[in-house]
This record gives sequence, structure tokens and C-alpha cells, in this order.
Amino acid sequence: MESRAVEQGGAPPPAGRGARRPEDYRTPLWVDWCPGCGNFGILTALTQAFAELGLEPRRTVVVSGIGCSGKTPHYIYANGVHTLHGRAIPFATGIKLANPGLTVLVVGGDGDLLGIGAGHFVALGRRNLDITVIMHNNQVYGLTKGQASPTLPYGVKTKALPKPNIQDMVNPIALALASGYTFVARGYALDVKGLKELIKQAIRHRGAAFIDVLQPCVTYNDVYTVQFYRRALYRLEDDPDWDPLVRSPEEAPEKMARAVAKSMEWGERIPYGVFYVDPTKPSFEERLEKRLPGYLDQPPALQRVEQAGKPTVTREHLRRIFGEKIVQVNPARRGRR
Amino acid sequence: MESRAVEQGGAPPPAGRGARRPEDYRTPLWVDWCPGCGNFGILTALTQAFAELGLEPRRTVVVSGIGCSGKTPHYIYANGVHTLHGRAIPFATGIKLANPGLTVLVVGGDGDLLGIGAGHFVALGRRNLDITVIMHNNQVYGLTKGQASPTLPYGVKTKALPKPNIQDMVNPIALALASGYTFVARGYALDVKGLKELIKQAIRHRGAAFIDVLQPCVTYNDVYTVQFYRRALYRLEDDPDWDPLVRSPEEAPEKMARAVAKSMEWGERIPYGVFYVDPTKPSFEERLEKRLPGYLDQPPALQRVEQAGKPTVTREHLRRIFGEKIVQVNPARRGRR
Amino acid sequence: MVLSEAYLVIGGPQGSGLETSAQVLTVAFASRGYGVVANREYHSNIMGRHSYVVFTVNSRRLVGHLSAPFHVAAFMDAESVFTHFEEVSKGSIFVYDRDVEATPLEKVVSMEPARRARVERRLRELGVEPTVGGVVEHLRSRGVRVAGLSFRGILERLQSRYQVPRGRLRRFTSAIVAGAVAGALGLDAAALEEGFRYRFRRREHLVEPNVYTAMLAAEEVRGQAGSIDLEPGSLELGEALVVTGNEAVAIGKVIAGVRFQSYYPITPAQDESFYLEEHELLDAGGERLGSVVVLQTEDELAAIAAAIGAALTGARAATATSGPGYDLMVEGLSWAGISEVPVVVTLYQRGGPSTGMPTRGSQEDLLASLFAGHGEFPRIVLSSGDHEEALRDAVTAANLAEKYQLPVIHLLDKFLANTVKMIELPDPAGMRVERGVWEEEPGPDYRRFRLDAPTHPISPRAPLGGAVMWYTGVEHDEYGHVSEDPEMRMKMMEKRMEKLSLADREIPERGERAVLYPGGEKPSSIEMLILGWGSVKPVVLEAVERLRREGVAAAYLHLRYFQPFPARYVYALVKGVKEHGGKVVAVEHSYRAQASMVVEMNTGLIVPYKVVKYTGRPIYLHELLEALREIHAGKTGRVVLRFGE
Amino acid sequence: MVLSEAYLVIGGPQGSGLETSAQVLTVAFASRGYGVVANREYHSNIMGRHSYVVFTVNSRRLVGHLSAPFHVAAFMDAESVFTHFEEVSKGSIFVYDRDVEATPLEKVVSMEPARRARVERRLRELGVEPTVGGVVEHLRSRGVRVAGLSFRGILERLQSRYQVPRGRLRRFTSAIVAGAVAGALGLDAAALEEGFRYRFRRREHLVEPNVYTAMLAAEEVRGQAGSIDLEPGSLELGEALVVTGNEAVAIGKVIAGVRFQSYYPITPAQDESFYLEEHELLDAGGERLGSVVVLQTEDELAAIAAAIGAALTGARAATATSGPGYDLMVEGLSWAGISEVPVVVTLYQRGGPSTGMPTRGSQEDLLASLFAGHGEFPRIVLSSGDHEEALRDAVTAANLAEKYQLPVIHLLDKFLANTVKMIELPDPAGMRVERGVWEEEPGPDYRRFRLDAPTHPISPRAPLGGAVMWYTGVEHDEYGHVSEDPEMRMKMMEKRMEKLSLADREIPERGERAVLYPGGEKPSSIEMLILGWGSVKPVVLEAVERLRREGVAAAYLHLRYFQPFPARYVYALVKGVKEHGGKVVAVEHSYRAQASMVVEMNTGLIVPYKVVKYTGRPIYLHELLEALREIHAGKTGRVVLRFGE
Ligand SMILES: Cc1ncc(C[n+]2csc(CCOP(=O)(O)OP(=O)(O)O)c2C)c(N)n1
Ligand SMILES: Cc1ncc(C[n+]2csc(CCOP(=O)(O)OP(=O)(O)O)c2C)c(N)n1
Ligand code: SF4
Ligand code: SF4
Ligand SMILES: [Mg+2]
Ligand SMILES: [Mg+2]
Repeated sequence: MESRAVEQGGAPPPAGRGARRPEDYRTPLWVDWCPGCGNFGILTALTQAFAELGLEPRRTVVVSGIGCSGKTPHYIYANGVHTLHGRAIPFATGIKLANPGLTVLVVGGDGDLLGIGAGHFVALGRRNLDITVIMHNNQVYGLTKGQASPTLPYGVKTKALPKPNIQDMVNPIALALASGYTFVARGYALDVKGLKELIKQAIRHRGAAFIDVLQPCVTYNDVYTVQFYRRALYRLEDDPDWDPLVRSPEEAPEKMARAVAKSMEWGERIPYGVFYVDPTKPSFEERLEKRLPGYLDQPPALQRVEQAGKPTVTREHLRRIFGEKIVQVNPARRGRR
Repeated sequence: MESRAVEQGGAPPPAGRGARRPEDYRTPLWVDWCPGCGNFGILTALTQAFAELGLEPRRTVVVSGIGCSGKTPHYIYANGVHTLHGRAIPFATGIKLANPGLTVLVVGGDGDLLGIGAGHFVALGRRNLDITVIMHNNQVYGLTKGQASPTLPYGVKTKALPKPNIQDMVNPIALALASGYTFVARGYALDVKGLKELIKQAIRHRGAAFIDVLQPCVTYNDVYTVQFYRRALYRLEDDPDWDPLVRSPEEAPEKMARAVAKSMEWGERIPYGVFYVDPTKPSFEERLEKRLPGYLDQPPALQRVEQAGKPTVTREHLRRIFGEKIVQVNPARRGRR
Repeated sequence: MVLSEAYLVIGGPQGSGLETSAQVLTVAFASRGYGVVANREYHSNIMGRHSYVVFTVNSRRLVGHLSAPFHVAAFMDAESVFTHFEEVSKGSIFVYDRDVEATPLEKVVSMEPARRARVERRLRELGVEPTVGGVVEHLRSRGVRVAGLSFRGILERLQSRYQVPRGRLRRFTSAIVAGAVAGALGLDAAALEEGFRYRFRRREHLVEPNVYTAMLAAEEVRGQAGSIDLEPGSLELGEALVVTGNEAVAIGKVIAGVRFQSYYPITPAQDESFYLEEHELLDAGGERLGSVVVLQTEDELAAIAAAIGAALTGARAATATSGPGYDLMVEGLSWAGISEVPVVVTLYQRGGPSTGMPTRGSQEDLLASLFAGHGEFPRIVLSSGDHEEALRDAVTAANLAEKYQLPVIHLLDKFLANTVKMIELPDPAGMRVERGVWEEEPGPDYRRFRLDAPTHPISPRAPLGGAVMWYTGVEHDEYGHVSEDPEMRMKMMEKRMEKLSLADREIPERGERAVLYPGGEKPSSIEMLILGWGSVKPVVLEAVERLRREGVAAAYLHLRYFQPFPARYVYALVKGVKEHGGKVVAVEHSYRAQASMVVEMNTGLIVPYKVVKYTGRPIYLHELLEALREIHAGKTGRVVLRFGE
Repeated sequence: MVLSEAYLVIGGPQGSGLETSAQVLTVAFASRGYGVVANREYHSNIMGRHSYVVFTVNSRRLVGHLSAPFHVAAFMDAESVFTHFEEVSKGSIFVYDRDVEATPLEKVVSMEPARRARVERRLRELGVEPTVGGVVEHLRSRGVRVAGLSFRGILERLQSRYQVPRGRLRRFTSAIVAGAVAGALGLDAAALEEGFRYRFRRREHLVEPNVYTAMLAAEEVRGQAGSIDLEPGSLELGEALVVTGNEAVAIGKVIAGVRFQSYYPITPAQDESFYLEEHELLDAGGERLGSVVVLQTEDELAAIAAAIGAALTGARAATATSGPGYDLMVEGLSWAGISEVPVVVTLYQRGGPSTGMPTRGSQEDLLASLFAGHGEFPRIVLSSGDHEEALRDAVTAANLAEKYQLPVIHLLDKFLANTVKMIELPDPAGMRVERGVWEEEPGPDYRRFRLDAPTHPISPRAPLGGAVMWYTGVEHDEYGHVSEDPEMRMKMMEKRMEKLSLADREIPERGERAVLYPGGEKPSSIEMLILGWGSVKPVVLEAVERLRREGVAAAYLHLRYFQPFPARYVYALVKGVKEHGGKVVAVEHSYRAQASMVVEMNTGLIVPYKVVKYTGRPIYLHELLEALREIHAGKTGRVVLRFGE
């Protein structure tokens, strides 16, 4: 009875199974973002992408940090891990490495991923672990009431700021490229269809994928508004010469340099779409499989370590694994001196 | 007597003052780096640069993290702040902001600055605070016995590693550029003269400066050795077409893109020298002065806050500063209802 | 009956102007000579979730406690009605929006499932129809004086009079609520005007239409429900500060001479830094007092590091944070400990663990404030019980940090942080700024960690910039150079730890580190000794007052310092009370009653009775009194309080 | 006199092969049936600073304690001679390098100024010329049996026999030192060969020239100084493990089924992870046992986050760190607390605060392990006293974490971590792996934080990948969705905290959470009850043994769990001892004697006597005995130990 009450807060999956619809990936919880918030678009794109990819909720994990964006997993019917401010990436890293069979996504705010979490953001790039990072870029700290986030340009004064921003913005695309992400793109929260396609590509990509999603915050950001983006945004794919795909490792430096140069356009005109894709670099899991043959089949999460209440490791195993540390003690045999 | 004993551990300054020699910037402490360590070259370059700039020891602060590199300040006769692993930059930030008249340098390891400290590294770039960051890049964690640092490329196996490195390297130059550093260079520990010049330029530069110093670790790094660098290194300045200087803000994106492209050369041939200088961006202190007129003259460290044991702030000051919070209480005057 | 003290509640969705109503009312009451306090409850949400403000208004004195049932309740929406309908009683005035009368519980989508289930069950039990109208009927039948206003109607009248654009009309909802309360308590238009002027300082054109709207509501309420007879306010302060705890601390820091504050935004600490930043120019009307550098860092690791760096230059430096941020600061704290850095960490406790209940209050971080940070180093931990203490302690904390050259943790909590209170305007002339021991003319052989100073264990300081010195988190010699020598280690360890003994000798236990109320009470005459700390102070003091009137010889020992702990004084008092058969009761906002653990650790005396609350809501007078009476009657040893939605 | 136990010290500069000597000797003694333990002292430095290893060798049993004066001292360099010359006594054998005889103290540049000043003063007091030769003369005059070897000469003989390249000759210094000790204690070439084989497992060609070199030194020592009569080793173990504490824990983790370990390098924790990584394949000679993922993260914030993430998938996951890293983990710990994640943090204590004395030992982090991490959440804190305990506790920690679904902190320290000890080969068949309560077939309505489970307060787990669930650091409902409801809050808080009460009921106090030695001792018959924990165990046990032989009815209460603390048992025991007039003494490696504070907090009983050491060096038997005798004689209440350079 009490538990009945509680159940309503949970997320019974939809009745009909089989082919999945976006709605099947939504929990019945009330979404407490401000009306008109760009996050709604991202949520829709996510569930659409999940549906089109046919992801299995129990084999999918959405990991988030803290912030308005951090609430996302609760609205999605798939595993959700709402972690600490800035730490979504290392939580996701542990999840993915312990069970590489899972599809793991990180959703986070711009403060979360590029402010307090910037160190982990860089580290994930270096590892090229198969995780998709989706950054809700609203240029503000939403949940703490509108302070400047690391993506707000210098001199800009949004509503909640008492004075114009005194820090510079970081360039998320360039930072991702410098860190080693092998899929780097920018999406726009209100172009749900385009974003959905980017998310699908990012999830399918084997390696660390990053999508910088421009997300209007209607409550605190009165500069980067829907009106602003409508004027400024243009699609990379509309340029027939734009080719972000690395076809062989040798192409990487030049494509990356072009992507970085492109990423510096931020002003009147802002490009979005795919900046860079390098499918030639091995993912971290692949590297690990090389080092630990059998890892992908028997990752940490799937190994049996107990048998009838006992360790599966026996004394004989110890002798073989740690033999180097074993000394034969034989005072009698050889005696002293 | 006991204190006499202790004094020997300190650093009485050299007798003769006046024009300073590099030796005047050395403490009498025994340097406990391994013989042949590249750090010696960096130490020498630092003291030479200090001497040539005529820095005043008491107005100069060398801030370090933890690692072999972290010991540097103790060997330098100037203020030294040997902080926490990864946190040298934020300590230095507090020092510089509280007393912008000081010359502040950060010296740190590659693990320190780009591993555990990567978030702060990015943040300093965004702020463009007038601090010079010198990274002792030995590709390993020296003081903890040779594990791979974030600058060691994928697949490389140095002496102390049981297996080849499974993580990718981060590109320090590209990362610094993406973060917003306005002076970005690479030096080589054994080219002391060249390094000294870079350090001088970096200190003179008004804004966040970064020098990636290639530093052979003779004990743990048997890949990036002196022999290796001798073959691979070439000077950017030897190319007459190489012009890293941003002369007006409009030039910045293109120069930066070129610098990033250049920074991707890492293999047979490795460029060093100045990659990028942008003196056109205002430093953080300049921005602050705009916001807080008088800040540079009366920064936090130099404000008088006490007068004969009392606050300098009076009740009348409170009335004026916080007047908005004061309510006139007058139950009698208007009465109720 | 004429009341001299009234309890009020107003409610509505987050982002709908409830804060405006609260501020206006607080100032209106203050300006009329009432003591007033207002506590805000809200979700970790920007817009839409339920929020409410609870007030106590007293006609004769400054107040800090809250209580229920409420004499007046005024709500903006259906969720508030469903959430709070049981918190009023016969004779209370209950104001709601008639336009949502038909709204059924199930349509209130913003309500949390757990609460909805509970309300549903309760309504079923009571046999009440689950609509706003049903609830109102129920209240009326219980003798509550109900006033249903048509919010839409009032806004339409406003619109026709002032031509407010339709899209902005909703912003005047706050005026309706403020007006409703004013009406119910007989506050006049002029008082409301003071409130609106305070609120819309630089947008004066908003004052008139707001007062107009409020008065429409006031009249309507009086018409429907009459009003409650509250004694006229009689406080003769001349001027008063109406501030939150966050603001009180910021003002204290300015007085203390804190000129560098680094922070990373976190509820409920951040408003202190924002307030400081707003006043960073220290603009005393033309006179240059300097300025405060307020730095938003990339995280809390950087916040404490930057504050320490600033402190090393001789600036008075501080940082402010809450639990999760504090966790990230403890490595830095340990560095400040070994390097003897005077730095203040203002720690606002909120509901934990982890992200916990970020917008709710607690006193859960006491043990962490004392013991987090590896290794052994001295720190001072002090806590404030109300706005007045918070302001003064901000000065004291900065003094102690510099006097003993160590980190000081100033403990506060969300209750205090967000509560708006009327206090006297402080006079800095009565405060001290003590900057500790400095080396007047540091020579080239300056030793930052000198072991043979006359002021030992305090080594005279010099700022970076004023001498050459070294700092390191590694164990070090007098110069600050790394040392692993065992004798040097012992000397440095002892030097550092002895600073705490010194502080223990120098800071008075009685009256400063712990304060007994009523002051002169002898242990032998105390029947019930209540131990508490931080923001339980006002409500416990009130409870003690009431118990004494009931004939129970209660007293309150307000613990202010947890390090150095006033062990001798507390020991003597607690021991004395126990020996004479008195009861010793801890009242705290934590599951384990952490302060009582610290008492036990320091005195070896067990605190046998506990009243705790860990719902994240403040302790109310009525529930506390009930708990204490039960304990006094010998009915129970531990009471868990739970009032408040 | 024939000794059954000998104390040895060897010394030399960091990076000169001292570790090789130590390993070779340890194995050599072990293979000959001696119990042996070796503790290494070193600076935070890669090359050049002074380092030394102290051994105890026992012919009859396994040992863990250290003592002085040393029977044998063998040194590579002048610094060692100057540093340790007062640690030998009449009849000791003292081996040094004759080639540095002329070296004056002032030329030993690597010596720390503080120590140099002290040695200088001491030599002056003794009237000894400040050169190696002068010191040696002094020793000889005091009856020490001095042997001066020409290291250069020995290496030249090696060179002429094996044509070792000149540049590599220095690497054989370690063989000289090992040989010198072997000579002084009559260990044969075959035993040394065992030692070198162990050391140079995959470089067998190095064994012969090393043994050759060692035997040259051995003969020379015997020639000059004779040898010390040590009883033949008589341990009949068949096979033994010779491991450091780090390795013991790593082996324990493999047995426990820990298959994911994240870490960030830090002394003295890192070697555990390196050792795990070396054996990551779990290669049991062809048989596939799976593998361990060992992840070096970018920092400790990430290390704990990754371990938690892995634990959520159902893997047994752990991380290992030391003080500074632990500080960075506490925010994550708090998340694990609210989210009920079974994760093990292996915490190796070192000298603090801050970077402190990174390569020296301490027990300074007990309070931080108990109380760091904001908010209130359950955790288990247990500590190990020796290698055997460390290995078993690694299994226990993993079991408790999963059984109670909470973070477990396994406390160790640098002494244990780096000490090499001979122990019996453990048998996993005698151990249990308890994985706790799992939901067999989680349905679509799975509730991770179910409140009505038969196993309440434990909710049956399911791994990510096996059901759909939510986790959040925010207070939550049964599904793991955010909830700020006060009733839900109370239920969840109580559920979590009750797990600790459950553990308190289920884990035996006596024998598991605290162990009394000798076992059956009654409080009334204990004259001196020593309270200790962690790595003081071996030395205290030995001291108790000796005191009892001296007629003092001493006993040792080894505290193993600090949460849940065995309060009833400890209370009864301590109370009993005190009531019968016995003395209760804490022996700890911290300034404040932190475990005694925890005892006081949990029992309200004061621990009046303290023996503490905070130089970062281990407690030696001889100094401990002296301290305890003084306390027993009523001469003092607090003794600060200081032996060891
Ligand atoms: C360690 C820590 N510091 C601070 C906070 C407070 N906090 C919560 S959300 C947030 C920032 C959110 O900004 P962003 O990451 O951009 O997310 P958004 O709300 O804009 O989606 C902060 C600082 C916290 N939860 N934890
Ligand atoms: C929080 C914390 N984690 C780990 C350590 C241990 N530690 C000391 S130095 C070091 C790495 C040093 O590497 P790097 O920064 O590259 O400096 P280098 O020694 O190579 O100069 C580490 C991990 C520490 N001191 N603090
Ligand atoms: S504050 Fe901004 S980001 Fe947060 S929910 Fe509202 S609109 Fe969205
Ligand atoms: S370990 Fe490497 S970096 Fe460190 S001192 Fe030795 S050579 Fe230099
Ligand atoms: Mg944001
Ligand atoms: Mg390095």
C-alpha cells in the first residue's frame, strides 16, 4: 500500500513490447524543467534515437552529472545513473569497462563537463572509450540560478549576471579534438531531427564521441536565445566540400586541423553538424581485449567469482598465479652453513 | 643553536646584491634529482631568465605541484609555494589575484598539469591571467616511479611500464590553444639557452603563458631520451615563414589554426619554439581593473582592513554600502492600520 | 484574543514570485515595529515545484523561531492547498485561489508521487473529496476562516486600472498573496508600500500597481474572513537590517576585512558570494574603501586553493561552500593545516549525504568539519546560531584564523542561510580585527616556520611579496623546505598541534565557546539541560522560555565551538546536572545527533536523551515542546521530529 | 650465546640496490626456515637520499616486530654510517665500505641539514672525528665488531672473474651488502642463491656473479669480525609466501573476486595496483580464471567514481589510495553511501597532514576514514594488523561491502604496505565469498531501493544490464528517482542507517571486531590492557609476551573494526580492567592517539595512558617495552616514542 504509492514514482515500462517507440523510453515522471527549456528537445531526440536504434533499456545506461541537464536520466526509461557534479564521465568509464556490452551515454551540463569536470573530459578523449557524451550547452549554470558557465564568451552579460562575464569561453569542439575524441559534432536542441541523427551516429561510433548541443535556457540565458540561434546557425553538411571523415590514420592531422579551424567560427555565424569522425583509431575496449584476451566476453561484471560461498580461486591457482612469491622452506634438507 | 642547525637548511641570499647572477637565485640545498635529469636544465634556464630579467626574489613566486618537478621551488631563491598534486594553478591564481604586482610562475609535471590538474589548466587559459606555466614534460610520473603520464603516446612502453601504454597522449600545445592561453611555446630542457629565452618571453607576456618543456627523465623514460630528441627536434624559428604573433584580434583564428596544425607534428620530427602569441587579448587583471577601478593599486593583499584593532569599516559605511537592506522601523509614526 | 505573536505560511510554485511576497511582508512587518523571521522551503528546481515560506511575527521583540499551526495561510495554487491544509486550525485564516477550486489532486502533476499518495490516503481517511473545493469545504467545517479569492478577477482589475501587459499579469500574483496576509493581519497599505519599495528598489514604477493589487486582496480577505487581532508592533529600533543569513555573513566578512573570496556556486552557500560580489566595490557613497575580489572558480578544489594562495599574500581570504564542495576542499584544508595558513571556510550545511536534499537544511556535517582532511593538523570549528551570531562570527573566524595561523571552519546551515530576519544594525566599532603576529622587518634570513619565536608556537608571518620564504605541504624545516628528519618532524608537529592548546587556553569557554541560557543558572537547579548548536538556537530558546513558564527548570547550553571544544565547562555543567538528577537532552538536525557525539568524545559523558530531525525541514516550536515534555515526563529517550512538508 | 632472534639493518642511497639486498636476504632466511620481516625506510626521492632496511630474523617462528640495537649493520655509504652508528652495541657486527673511510660528514651532501647538524653535535659531544674513519674507530673502541670491506676491491674481483661491464659493476653493491649480512649470520651460499633466484627470476644469468660477489663479502666479514651465533632456522612450513603488505592485499583481492580496480598512483598504495596489474591475466598456467581490469585514472576523483561505476554493473570493485587521494574520494564515498554501492577503498595511511611524509608510516587517518564525506551514511571501517590479516581482510571487506551494500574502508598503513614478511600460503578454501542479496529475476517494475523486502533494510540488488533502475546522489524513492518528500526521506535515511545496526548485530564483536591476546584473559586478571590497532599489532604482541615473562599481567586488545565499533565488548573489558585497578594504555602512530578517541566516543570511558609515535618510523620493541615499563611503574601517562632515523 505504501509501496503502491511509491510505485507511481517509478517507471513501469510500457505494456506493448516489440518494436520500440520513443514514448517507450519515457518514464511517467513529471519533467520539472522550465516550460520552453531546450532540454525538452534533447530529451526527445534521445528517445527518438534510442527507438530508432532499438536499444534495450536494460542494456543501456544514461549517466549524468548535476544540473538541470543532470535530471535527464530520470525521464528516460533505461538505466539511469545521476552522479556527482562533474564526475559523470568517470562513473561511466567504470560502468563501460566493467561491462563493455552495455551502451553507455553521458549527458551533462557545460559547467559539469567543461568546468568542474574538464579534467575527466580530457581524459576520456585520451582513452577513446566507447562512450557518447552529450553536452547540454546553455552557457549558464542553470540549476544554481544562472551564473556564467565555461562556454559563455567574455563580456557577455546574461540576465542573472550582475556584471558582464569576466572569463573567456572555452571552445568545446577544439577542446574535444585536442583531447582525442574520435567523433566530434555540434547539435541544436531545437533541431530535434538533426540532433537525433547525430546521437545515432555518435552511439554507433566505436570510440569516444562528443556532441556539443546548443541548448537555449529560457530562464537565464537571454543572449543565446532561440531567436539568436535561428539567425546564426548553419549546417556543415550544407557545404558539399565539408568532409569530416578520417579514412586512414594519415588523414587525421589535416582533418583535425580543419575541424579546429572551423570550430573557431563563433559569432554571427555558427556551424553545426559533424566536425570530425575518425573510425580508424582503436577504442579502449579493443585495446584492452588485446591485452586481456577474452576480456570482451568475460569482463569484470560477468566473471563468476564465487562457488557455493567459496572463492573460485583455489590454493593451487594461487600457487600458479603468484608462484614467484612462494619460497620453499626447507631448513632440514640443506641445513645451516 | 638548534636553530643554527636548521638555518643551514634555509637559503640565505647571496652576499653581493646589485645586478643579479643566476647563482643568486639558487638556494644552498642539495638537489635530489637523479644525475642527468632534464630538470637540471630547466632549473638553470629559470635562474638565468630570472637574472636577465632582474626579478626581485621577494616579489617573485614560483608555485609548483607534486612530483620531481614539484621540488623546483626549493632550489630557487625566490618565494616558493610547493602545493598539492594538480593544484599549482589555482594556488597561483589566488596569489596573483590578491597581489597582481607579484611575478608568478607555475612549474609542474605533465601528470600534475594535464592529468589530475587538467581542469585547472583549461580554466587558466580561459582567464588569461598573467601567469607563466612551465610544464616539465617527461612523459612519465617521475616521483611515483615511472607510470605513463598523459603525454606518453599510445603503444609506447617505457622501462617501468609492465605493458605498452594503453591510453593516448594528449597534445599539450593544442590543449593550451583550445583553452585560451595567449602565449604557447615548446622548449627543450637541454637547450638551456633557448629555454631561457622562451621563459623570458613568457614572463614578459601579459596573460596566461604556457611552455611545454620536453624533459628527458633518465631513470624512467628510455624512449624519449636525449638521443631521441637530438634527432627529432627542430626549431620553429628556423622557418622564415613561421610567424606566431597575433597582431590584431582578427588574425587570431587563423594563427591559432596554424599553430594547432603545427602542434600535431609528433614523431620523427618535433617542432619547438613559439607556437602562438596573442598580446591583443586583455589579461584577467586588466579586466578586473576595469570592473574594480583601483584594483591594481589596492589589491586585496595591500588593503588596510584594521585600525588600532578595529575594523576600518564603520557603521556609517555599512549604512552606505548595504543601505538597501536597512528598514526604518517606526511603529509610532504611522501606527497600525 | 489579541495575539502578540503570529505564525504564517504562504505557498506557491517555484518561480511564481513567492520570494517577492515574502520579502515584501517581512519588510512591511519590520517597518511597523514587528520582530519578524521568514524561512523559505523549496525544491532543487527552477520552476514549477512547490515552495512555501513560513513566518513568525512578534509585536514586542525580535524573533527567530517558527511554529504551527499557522494563524494565516495564503496559497497561490492547488498544490499548496493539498500540501498544507492540515497545518491550520480552528480560527485560522486560509486564503486560496477560487479559480482552481475544481482542480482535482490527480491533476497536480508537479506533486511528487510519494506525497500525492500520502495526501490521497489522508483525504480518503477524512472522507474529503480530492479537489481544492473539497479540501476547502473540509476546512470550513472545522472552523477555519476560509477566504477564496479569484486571482484572475483581481488581476483583471489590475489590468484595467494600470494597463499591465497581459503577459506580465502573473507577476502580480505575489502581490495578491502579500495582500492576503496583510489583510488577514491588518497591515496597512503604507506598510506594504515600504515592502514593495524595498523589493523594487530600482523599478519604482512597479510599487503602485503592486500595492493596489495587494490591497484588493487584503480587502477581499477581510471581507470574507475578517482579520486576526495582532497587537501593534512596538519595537523601537529606529533602523534595522532585514537580511538572510547569507547576507549577514557577507556583511560580517566585509567588516572583518575579507578582501578575497573564491567560490564555486552551490546551494545554499552561493548567495553569500553573490551578495559580496554585488557589493565588491565597497562603495560607501564616494568614499573609497577598497574592493573585494570575488572569484568564481572552476570547482571547489580551486576555490580553496585560490583562497589559500590569496591568504599567503597577506590578504584576508575566505571561501564559502556546502557539503559536496567541502568534500572537495579537504585536501586543501590539510595543506592549509601543515602550512599554517589563515583561511576561512564558511560551510553551509544542507541535507546529505551526497547531493542529498540540496535545498533543505541539516546539521549533518559537524563530524566531517572536524575530522575530514587526512593527517593531523589543527583547525578551529565554530558555528553560529542566528543571524546576529553569524555576522559577528564571520569577523571572529577571520581573527582566529590569523591569530593562530590555521584554517577556520565557520559552520552554518541552510535554515540560517535562506531565512530572512530582522536584526539590529551592527556596529563595527564594538568589534575587533586581530591580525595576529607579523614579522615587522623580515630580513633575508626570514624563517616562516621559526621554532624559537617569543610567540611560539606562533611564528611571525610575512606576506609573499614582503620577504622570501617557502611553503610546502611536505613536512618541512623552519624555512619551509622539505624535511623528513624525525626530530624536525616532531618539533613541527608539536608546534602545530600546540596552537590548538593555545587557542584552548585563550578563548573563553563560558560565554564564548558555549553559552548557557538563562545565563546564571547553576547545574543543581537545572531540571532539563538542552544541548544544541547552530540554528536550533532560536527555537530551543523559545521552548526553554515556555517550559520555564510551565514550571520546568529548563536551560539551554548553546555549543558554539567544536574545536577547541569547551570540554571543561561542558563537563562540569553536564556532570553537575546529571548528578542532581537533571536530564540532558540533545536537540539536533541529524540522525546521530552529532554534537552529542562530540560531547561524548570530549567529556566521556553520555548524552542520554535526543530530539532529532532529519527531514530537512526546520524544527518547529510546537513539535519541540511536545517532544521535550514527553522526555520530561519520562515517556521516551529519543524523539524524531517530522513536522513540515 | 646462541641467539634465536636477531635484529639487522642495512643502508645505502636510494636507487643503489638496497631493495635487492633486502629481498635476497629475506628469501634466503625464509628458505632456511627462519621467520623474517623486513621494513624499508626511504625518502620521497628517486635517487641519492638515504634509505635503510631493518630486519628481524627468528629461528623458531614467524615474526613481525622490529627491535634495536641491531646485531648486524651493513652499509653501502658514508651517510648510512653517520646516520646509524649509535644503533649498534657491544658485540654487534658493523660492516662498512673501507673506501669511504676518509669521507668527512660535511661532504655528505645528500644528508638533510637538520640531521647533519644533529650528527655533528653528537660527534662533538662524543669527541669523535667527523669522518667515517673516526666513527668506525669510535665503534671499535666501544666493542663493536667492525668489518671494513673494500667495495671497490670486491667489485674488481667480480669484474676480473665475470667480465661484467664497468658501468654495471655498481649494481652488484647490493650483493656485497647481502653477502656481508649472510657472513655475519652464517647464512650459506645456497641460501643466498635462493634469494638471488627469487629476485632475478627472468634474468638467471645474474644469479651466479651475484652469489659470487656476496660470498666474497661474506668471507671477508667473517674474517674480520667473525660471525654471530644464530640458531638454525627450524620453521617447517614446506612453502611460504614472502610478500609485502601491498602484495598480500592484492592477492586477497584476487581471492575475493575483485575484478575491477581503479587507482591513481600514490605512495604507498600504488604497489598494490601494480602488482594486481602484473597478474591481471589471472594466468593459472593455462587455466582461464578471467582477468582483472586495473585502470589508472586521471585522479582519485575518477578512481572512486570508476570503481563505483564498475560496482553498479555487479563486478566486485575496489580502489586503493593514501591520505591525499582519500581526501579526493570522499565526495564519491558519500555518493556510494546514499546509493548503497558496495565498493572497497583500501586506504594506506602515511605521514600527514597534506603531502606530509609520503614515504613514512602513520595511523593518522582513522578519524578521517570514519567521518570524512559530508552528510550521514553508513560505512564499514576495518583495519588489519599484519600481512595475514591484510590478506584475509581484503576478502572480508569485499564481502561486507556486498552484504550490506555500502562502502567499506580497509585501513592499512605504509609500515605494512612496504614491509616484506614471510607468511604461510593462504588457503582460499577456508574463506568465504558472500555476495549478499540479489533479485533473482528482476521484472520491469524492479525497485532498486525497495523498502518492503523481507531482507529489509537490505534491498535485493540487480546489476546495471540486468534490469532497469535508477541511481542518484539525491535523496530518492524506491526506484531511485529524486524525492524530496519528508516521509520518503525518513524512510530512506533510516533504511540506510539501520544497515549499520544490522552489521553491528551480525558481525561478532569478540574475536572478529576486536581480538584479545592472550585469548581467554579475564578483565580482573589484567594489570595492563594495551589498546592498539593496525600495524602496531606485532610489536605490541611481542611486548606483551615479554612483559608477561617479566611478571606483568599485560594483555593486548587489537581493535579491528572502527565502524561498527565493538562498543559493548570494549566497554566491558576496559571497564572491567579499570575497576580492578588495571591500567589501560593506547599504543598508536598518531599525535592524538585517534583510536583512543574513538573508544572514548563509543564507550564514554577515558583511555588514560598513551604511547604514541609520530616520526613516521615504526615502533620498535625496545622503546615500546621501556615506555610500557615506565607507565607500569607509574612514572608517566604519555610517552612519545622517537627511535629511528
Ligand atoms: C561539488 C559540487 N559543487 C557545486 C554543486 C552545485 N551545482 C549544482 S548544478 C551546478 C551547475 C550546473 O550547471 P551546468 O553543469 O551547466 O548544468 P545546467 O544546470 O546548466 O544544465 C552546480 C554548480 C554541486 N552539486 N556539487
Ligand atoms: C592527490 C595525490 N595523488 C597522488 C599523489 C602521488 N603523486 C606524487 S607525484 C605524482 C606524479 C608525478 O608525475 P608528474 O606530475 O608528471 O611529475 P614528475 O614527477 O614526472 O615531475 C603522483 C601521482 C599525490 N601526491 N597526491
Ligand atoms: S533554468 Fe534553464 S536550463 Fe534549467 S530548466 Fe530552466 S530553462 Fe532549462
Ligand atoms: S625520476 Fe626522472 S624526472 Fe625524476 S629526478 Fe629522476 S630523472 Fe628526473
Ligand atoms: Mg549549463
Ligand atoms: Mg612527469
